[in-house]
Amino acid sequence: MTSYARVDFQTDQEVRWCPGCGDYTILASVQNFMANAGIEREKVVFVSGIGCAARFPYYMNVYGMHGIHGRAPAIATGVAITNPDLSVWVVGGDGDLLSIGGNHLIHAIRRNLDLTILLFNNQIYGLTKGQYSPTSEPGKATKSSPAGSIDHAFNPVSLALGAEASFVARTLDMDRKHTTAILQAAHEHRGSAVIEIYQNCNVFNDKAFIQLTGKTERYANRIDLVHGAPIIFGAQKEKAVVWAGGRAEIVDRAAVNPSDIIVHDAHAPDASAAFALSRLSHGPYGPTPIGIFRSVRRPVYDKVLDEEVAMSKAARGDGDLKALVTSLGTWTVD
Amino acid sequence: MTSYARVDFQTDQEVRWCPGCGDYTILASVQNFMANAGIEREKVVFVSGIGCAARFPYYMNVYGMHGIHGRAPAIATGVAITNPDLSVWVVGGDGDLLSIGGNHLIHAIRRNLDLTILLFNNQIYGLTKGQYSPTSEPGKATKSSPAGSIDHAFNPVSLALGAEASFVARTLDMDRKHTTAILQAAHEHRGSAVIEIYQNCNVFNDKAFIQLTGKTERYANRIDLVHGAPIIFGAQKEKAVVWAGGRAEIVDRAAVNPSDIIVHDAHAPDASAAFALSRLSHGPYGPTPIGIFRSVRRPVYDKVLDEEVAMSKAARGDGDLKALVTSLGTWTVD
Amino acid sequence: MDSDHSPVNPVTEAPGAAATNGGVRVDRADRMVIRFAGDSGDGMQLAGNRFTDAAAIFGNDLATLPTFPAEIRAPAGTLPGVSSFQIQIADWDILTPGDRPGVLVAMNPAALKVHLKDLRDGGVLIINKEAFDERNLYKAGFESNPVEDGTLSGYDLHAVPMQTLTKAAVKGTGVSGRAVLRSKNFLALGLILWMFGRDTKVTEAWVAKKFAKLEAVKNANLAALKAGYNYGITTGSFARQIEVSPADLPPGTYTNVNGNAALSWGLIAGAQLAGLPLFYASYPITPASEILHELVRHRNFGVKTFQAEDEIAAAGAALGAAFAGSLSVTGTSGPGLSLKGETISLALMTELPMVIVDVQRGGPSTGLPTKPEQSDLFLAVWGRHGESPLPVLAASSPSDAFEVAIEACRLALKYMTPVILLSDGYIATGSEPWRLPDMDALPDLAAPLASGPNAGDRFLPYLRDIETMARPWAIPGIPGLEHRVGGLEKEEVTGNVSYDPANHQLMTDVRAWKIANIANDIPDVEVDDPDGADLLVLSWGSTFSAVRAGVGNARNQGVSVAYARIRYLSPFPANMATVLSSYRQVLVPELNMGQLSRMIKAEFVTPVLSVNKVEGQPFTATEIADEIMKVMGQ
Amino acid sequence: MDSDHSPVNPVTEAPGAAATNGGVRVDRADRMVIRFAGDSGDGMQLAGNRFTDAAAIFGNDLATLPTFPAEIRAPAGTLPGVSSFQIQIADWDILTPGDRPGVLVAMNPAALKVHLKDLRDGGVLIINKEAFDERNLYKAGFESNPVEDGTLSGYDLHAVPMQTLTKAAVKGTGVSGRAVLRSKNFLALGLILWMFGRDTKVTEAWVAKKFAKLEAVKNANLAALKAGYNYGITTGSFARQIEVSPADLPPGTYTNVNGNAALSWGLIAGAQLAGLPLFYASYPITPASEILHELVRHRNFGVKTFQAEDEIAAAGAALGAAFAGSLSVTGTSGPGLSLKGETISLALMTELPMVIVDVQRGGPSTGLPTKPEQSDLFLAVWGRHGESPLPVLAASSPSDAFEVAIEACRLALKYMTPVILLSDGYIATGSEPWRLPDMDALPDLAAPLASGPNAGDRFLPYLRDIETMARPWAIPGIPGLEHRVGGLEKEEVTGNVSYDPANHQLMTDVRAWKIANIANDIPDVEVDDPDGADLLVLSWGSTFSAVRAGVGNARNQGVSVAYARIRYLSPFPANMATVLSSYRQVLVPELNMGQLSRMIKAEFVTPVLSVNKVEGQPFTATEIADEIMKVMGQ
Ligand SMILES: Cc1ncc(C[n+]2csc(CCOP(=O)(O)OP(=O)(O)O)c2C)c(N)n1
Ligand SMILES: Cc1ncc(C[n+]2csc(CCOP(=O)(O)OP(=O)(O)O)c2C)c(N)n1
Ligand code: SF4
Ligand code: SF4
Ligand SMILES: [Mg+2]
Ligand SMILES: [Mg+2]
Repeated sequence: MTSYARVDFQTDQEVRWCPGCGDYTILASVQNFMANAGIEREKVVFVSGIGCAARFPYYMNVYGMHGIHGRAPAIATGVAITNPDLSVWVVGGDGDLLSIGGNHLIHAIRRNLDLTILLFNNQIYGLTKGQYSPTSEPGKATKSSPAGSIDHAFNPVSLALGAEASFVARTLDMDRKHTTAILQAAHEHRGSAVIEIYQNCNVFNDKAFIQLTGKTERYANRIDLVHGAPIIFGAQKEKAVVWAGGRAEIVDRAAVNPSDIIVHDAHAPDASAAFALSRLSHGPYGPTPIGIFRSVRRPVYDKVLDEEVAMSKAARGDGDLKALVTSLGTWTVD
Repeated sequence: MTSYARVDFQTDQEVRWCPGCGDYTILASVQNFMANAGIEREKVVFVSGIGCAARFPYYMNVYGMHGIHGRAPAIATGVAITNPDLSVWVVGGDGDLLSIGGNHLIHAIRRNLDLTILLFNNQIYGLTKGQYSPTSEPGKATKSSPAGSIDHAFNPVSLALGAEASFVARTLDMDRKHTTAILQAAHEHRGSAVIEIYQNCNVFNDKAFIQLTGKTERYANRIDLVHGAPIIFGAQKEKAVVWAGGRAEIVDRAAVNPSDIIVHDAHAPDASAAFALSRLSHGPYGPTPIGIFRSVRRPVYDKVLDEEVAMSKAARGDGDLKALVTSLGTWTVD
Repeated sequence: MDSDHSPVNPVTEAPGAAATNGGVRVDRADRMVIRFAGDSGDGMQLAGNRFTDAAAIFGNDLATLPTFPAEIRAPAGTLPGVSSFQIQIADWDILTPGDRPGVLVAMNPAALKVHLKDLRDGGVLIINKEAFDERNLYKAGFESNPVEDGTLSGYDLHAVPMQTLTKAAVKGTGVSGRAVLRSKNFLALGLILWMFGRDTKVTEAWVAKKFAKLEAVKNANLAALKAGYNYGITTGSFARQIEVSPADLPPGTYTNVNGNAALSWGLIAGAQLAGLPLFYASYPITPASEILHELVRHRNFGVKTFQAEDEIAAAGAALGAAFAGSLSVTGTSGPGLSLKGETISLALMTELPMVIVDVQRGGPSTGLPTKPEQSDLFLAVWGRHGESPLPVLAASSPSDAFEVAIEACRLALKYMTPVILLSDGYIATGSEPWRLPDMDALPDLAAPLASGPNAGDRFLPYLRDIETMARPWAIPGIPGLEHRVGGLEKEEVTGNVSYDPANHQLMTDVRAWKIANIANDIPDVEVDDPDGADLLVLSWGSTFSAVRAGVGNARNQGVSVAYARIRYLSPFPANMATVLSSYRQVLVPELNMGQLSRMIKAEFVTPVLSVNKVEGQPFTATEIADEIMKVMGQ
Repeated sequence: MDSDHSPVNPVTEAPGAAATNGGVRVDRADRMVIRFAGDSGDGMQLAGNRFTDAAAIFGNDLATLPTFPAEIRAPAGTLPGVSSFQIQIADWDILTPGDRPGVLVAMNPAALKVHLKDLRDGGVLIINKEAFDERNLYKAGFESNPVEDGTLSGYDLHAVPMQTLTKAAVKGTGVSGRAVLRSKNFLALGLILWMFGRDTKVTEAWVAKKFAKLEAVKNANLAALKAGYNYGITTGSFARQIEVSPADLPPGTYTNVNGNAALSWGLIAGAQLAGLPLFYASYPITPASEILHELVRHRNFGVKTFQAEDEIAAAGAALGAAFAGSLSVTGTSGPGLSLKGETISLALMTELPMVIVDVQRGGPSTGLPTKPEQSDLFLAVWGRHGESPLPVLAASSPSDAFEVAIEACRLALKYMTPVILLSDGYIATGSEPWRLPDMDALPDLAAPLASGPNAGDRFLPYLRDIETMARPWAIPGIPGLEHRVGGLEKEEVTGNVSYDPANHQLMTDVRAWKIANIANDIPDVEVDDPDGADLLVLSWGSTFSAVRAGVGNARNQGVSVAYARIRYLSPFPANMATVLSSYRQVLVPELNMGQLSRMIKAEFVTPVLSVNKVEGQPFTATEIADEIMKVMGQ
């Protein structure tokens, strides 16, 4: 294991987000995580699209590509397929990955490419100066929706699960410890790992996540999902989550039998329970689960393809050009 | 109500699918449904992408556009917004709507445009002569995957639910009665109604749905979802579906308490139960639910936008060009 | 550069006269370029825009050039974080925001660093003295303090303690903490207003309205504004005022408008004139987003806007809306136009009316997103698979965008075709006084709307108008007109799918002919050539203003030169060949590497001279004049 | 059209001689065009391909043209359902599949209806007599039966009871029901093999292998094949055989290959020669899909294929793979190329090697998806936003595609640039004998791979090679070469983001220079001009074979004319200007409305004559010859 400090993952480029932007905290978390985990710098590739979040690669002293808007998952797919030994990371905003890039995202998830996907959800278009995004709450007044947005929002966790995700988690920019734990788990996961990071855009959508980060609000609203642990929350852990006919329901802990409280199983083969938990909130309005919703093993696209090549070579021998061009039959003219 | 016969919905264009293709049956179902329901022809618009399925509009004597590959939901969005009084239908294959068109599909669903979306799922690319599609089962040998596909497949119902669908159903090309009932319900639904139609491509993927259509197989595998009815199936109705910790499970009916059998609630506000039912099968391998998974009311995009215009006119009066160009202040030079 | 060789005022590099006003020297100038520069957080755009309004209402002619950093808020105090706003005001019909400022306001060292090189020798330099501390000097890369080390000795320097003044002014208004200093742009603005002899009324009214709901902020800004103004009056150190008289503009009612707004209004006008609802679908992208922001505010005109999931969806929705009977528009910038090609091609095949607006920026790829360029011309004219001709128009100035937008709508509707309308970042965000046209005299726009069957009791969707070759537009909802269109080749007349070889040739020819024929329905190129020049300077788009000004300069230097602009780039106006052949030399300045030049050569097989620049900035009049002089061998 | 004016054989429209072979008349011909036509379900492509193989192995030169209906299986018996396969075989180096067939096999009335007009007067017409029933005649739109009403009197008609013969032949092989008649294409094939004096061995071997696992089908097909052959031998009615001798081709080993396969092999070869893994990303689209189908079968060459969710993803994945060190290719057809523009622009900005294959088809929009056209040239050269120059190459025949693919890889790698390679539907599916090059003599391809820091201990990703101006390619995995690239304008040398005006101009110039300079690294245009002609016929892409044949025809008629083809369309070869100026007239035939013509005019400001055709079909040699004669005033 190589030994690094955070500065080893910093570049000489000035970080150019707005002062106070949540992106700074995430950058610090990622750099620290990589340094501490001793990830070899030269094996890391960051791919992004366009947006404030998407400038991330410029600040990571690893291999990186600042791509075009929405296409990072596709670009990263090519990177991972070419070299399955690399640690490939995708960074993008809610516009980048869910609006223009939505299709590439769900297909990368479905195929289970070995990618760690950091979705910086600030529920706004930052870089283009404040239009609503696919995660903006309905009614939001923005430059492109002065009378309030009439778009219903995606729930990124639900969407990822609907797209067959093998790993989905949610964390908060401000909670660096939590972020780090999730990064660790995602990094260890083989396959597409989607991390929705609630990220504060203090310029165009300040305090969007106050219910989860506010000193007073957070106790009532933050539901920590921990694999193997009962799902309980609240300032006094007075709330619990139970099953109610195919959906998850929040109840007073005192009102239910402790054995009825859901024990979170992130490894359940069936994604239904994870999906049900994701429906507890839509955007962080009221009690909202944080943590790993789902983490299961599935064949990893780039690895399987690599094996196919190896197997084909083993079975048929290394390709021979002469044999190839004569394979349809030949005749000779003398 | 106008009185029509099926022929009123037929065009003078020769229908050009392969003999035996499931598309014929669906066409007949749709034409009959429209004639019987007395839908005014001039108010109907069919929009499609490219593919075998997507040739549908040519055969419907209504307004229609055979679009470009994958873009039908986007095109239909413009139609619906311009005139919310129209009955707008989208037709496409699994490649058209889930591969290249996946993003437009999930965004149309999320916004809840008033569209009826017919997804002809034959689990193959028909028109381009037999490559695997996003719904093809892993391992499928096709022209582009001679050694078997290594793509994990989408479950279109799960994906639609993950994308916030207000109406999702599944039906079978061969079962015209069932198809008609679903068409009726979808047509009555306000908002995006997604119907996955299992459609047999007898040329490139024959018998893909044999487990649901085969004379012997179907009894064991077809789970009919009926709102308000317990979910039981099997030749002797000997099987039932129950909740098992956040997921749906198939059990012997005799082994469970009848009150534990799920009573299907298509109108449940929470999509979790519908999602769990969608996970019972992945592609029609083994017992597979058919019918309406979910049908709930949500604001309809095109209607809300239309109201916004009306309200703005009511509040501010019809727009006046002179007032507009002088709105930033003027000065006069004489 | 000046015709009469009178002594040149260093501030304007134009002839002027000086007088005094109570001890203060008053320079008279016919034009003046002022640049506000500061950190992105310093509110320079706001100050610039407010000054623009005051100047406009006073009656100056003007042109503006805002420049933003690419980042939303680059770190405070750094070079990339600098934001600026340039305005030229004049007492005559000027055309450009000016080449080099005579007055520069620099709110911090970074702003000074970036902009000082442009300030005219002897020009007025106003700095926010207190921002020149160690930290900021370091961030801007100054090794020593330019205020003290003699760097600025060639300028008329005014080091103003803006922070102290602002703090003092806003005391008691209720703002506190970091918010206090936010008002310092109003302080600077007040000072500049005084300097140019404008009063503060127009600005006060604006502040009162804008911050009506934020009492404290309103009062702080008003206080700072007055403090700045009074600083000018009372400070002996500030012994200079500049007078630019109202311009002698043609009589009429004027407003001050930027290109994106004018273009938006043109689209609204187009829809009204056609009696159709306007549908605008877009995915946000700099510098086109403001068209969406503008249009969404005008629902009472029947405008429906749609923020799509991407550019392809926006184009698709616009096409669907066109099919359903809207006047359909989709707007974007270069990367988005690259994405819309396939859908535009379908619009062309289905022959539906649609306007595609491309507000060009620096390319390729993401390029220089906040800078203007004219490098999407090829893409617009030739950038689709298959034979895909369509009309391409370009706006040449902010106010021209209004007219060109209407014209794009007219052609789209009359000929049932997608039309591409090119603007650019310079036009989009720059503003100029616009003499309002007579709204009642705007043309009626008509489309070949079908109201019933056109062949006995049948409706044939590709039975064309014999004059325009447009097919009829049958809008869903009308019984008897049910029909299908699509992207496969269509059979003539019936519109059915056809794989017939001869039909494909025929339809390809008809589509080409339909567009080529538009040359007979558009105005000829107008050449300004008072005295039979040998050299024609031909421009398109925003380059026009620099060309007109540059030609003016050259003429002032005694050179005979003609100029014209092309608004229609496809098809070219009918007299293009004649115009080109009337000059010994044709010079084509473009903010690209020669796209129109190549198009002219391809079409008319005649040589042209190209002047090219891709620096993310418009041509200056001087550059054009210099090039003319070079060609003329002077 | 014939040089020696000997009596022309109506079947070949070429000079020939007749002999007899046991009472059967044997026509000798130097070339022969045969067309198999039937319902899509009739297996005509299979019959054509088998005949092609037999002819190739016999030693004929040949060229083929398969034509498919757009539908997978249009309703049986209808005109749109007709599928055909044309082959020209010859005893000399022919170039095209021929203009009009001398032998037509029509399996049903619809096939006859569609193809009869092309059959030469007096040509051999073989029909499946029993398919000419009421129902089929009606579906094909015949009012009366052409077999009986005299319509066919001008031809050498053979009405064969193919169904009866087939049924009889396959009896006892175990196939039954509807499957029985499936073998009738083999019956027709057997008959044609007999007619041309080929034995059935090659075909038998193929059938045995292909249907090894389907014993009954195998036997049925073999039985039908022999029955057809024997029908020729035994039937008095069939009193004609045609002999086309082996061609006098240059010595060497030949294979028969279509363009998509040859192109795929060229890509594999390119990767091998560069020592890099090949990555091919594509979204299926006619007529490019077979490249994916071909490449996926060669994993043991280290080929990784990726069927993406759409064309944009395919381009994106290819770009990512290029960044990670693959020889990256993405293939598509016109609509897909329109979609890939934005990503290609990023490849250009990041200066990564990548090949984009466009197998052109009829446009615009979905157009004529199964037909060839050359109308994506503008899109390839000029169809991206911003200033986006890149190399564009075109293959001119199926076998040429191999070489051009290698060349595209070479340029991409050497100059670190995306390269567009144009093919078309005619090249893609048509086949010709290909003399295999010496695989050991293929060039080594090299890329500027970085192995360590290039500036002290720093790695500067935009520090260019001073000769090629290529930047170094640093592949992830190597410590010390960590670097970032992206779509914003890059600072020279460092590759950092830069908004500097002068830098943008510089980088724009460098990118343009790098591509323009490739003109010095590619072969000159070679002109075939034996006797100093005044007229040059200049072609690109698949038009070349018709041009060569057409020029041959014209020369046979005594006209002096030169011809050349351009493989490099951007940049043009260095000697283009000289070549163009060496001829009084230049004729440019294209399957578009004049795109190369316009490019030449734009670049060289010299007039050219265009011959254009967009009918979904290649030029015939006759069309080219006629055009030459017209220009020459003959
Ligand atoms: C093809 C294309 N379309 C549009 C844009 C403009 N654009 C850049 S970033 C962005 C969205 C930014 O929002 P998000 O992805 O949420 O990132 P954030 O800035 O909020 O971090 C848009 C619309 C672009 N660069 N390219
Ligand atoms: C932009 C573009 N890419 C690719 C194609 C080629 N194409 C046509 S249909 C199709 C997929 C067909 O599959 P599906 O949508 O499942 O429809 P089906 O034919 O099975 O009904 C493809 C890839 C195209 N027409 N346009
Ligand atoms: S605009 Fe918002 S998301 Fe972007 S850098 Fe600023 S605070 Fe961060
Ligand atoms: S290919 Fe398949 S889906 Fe297409 S028409 Fe034929 S049977 Fe139907
Ligand atoms: Mg965002
Ligand atoms: Mg399909």
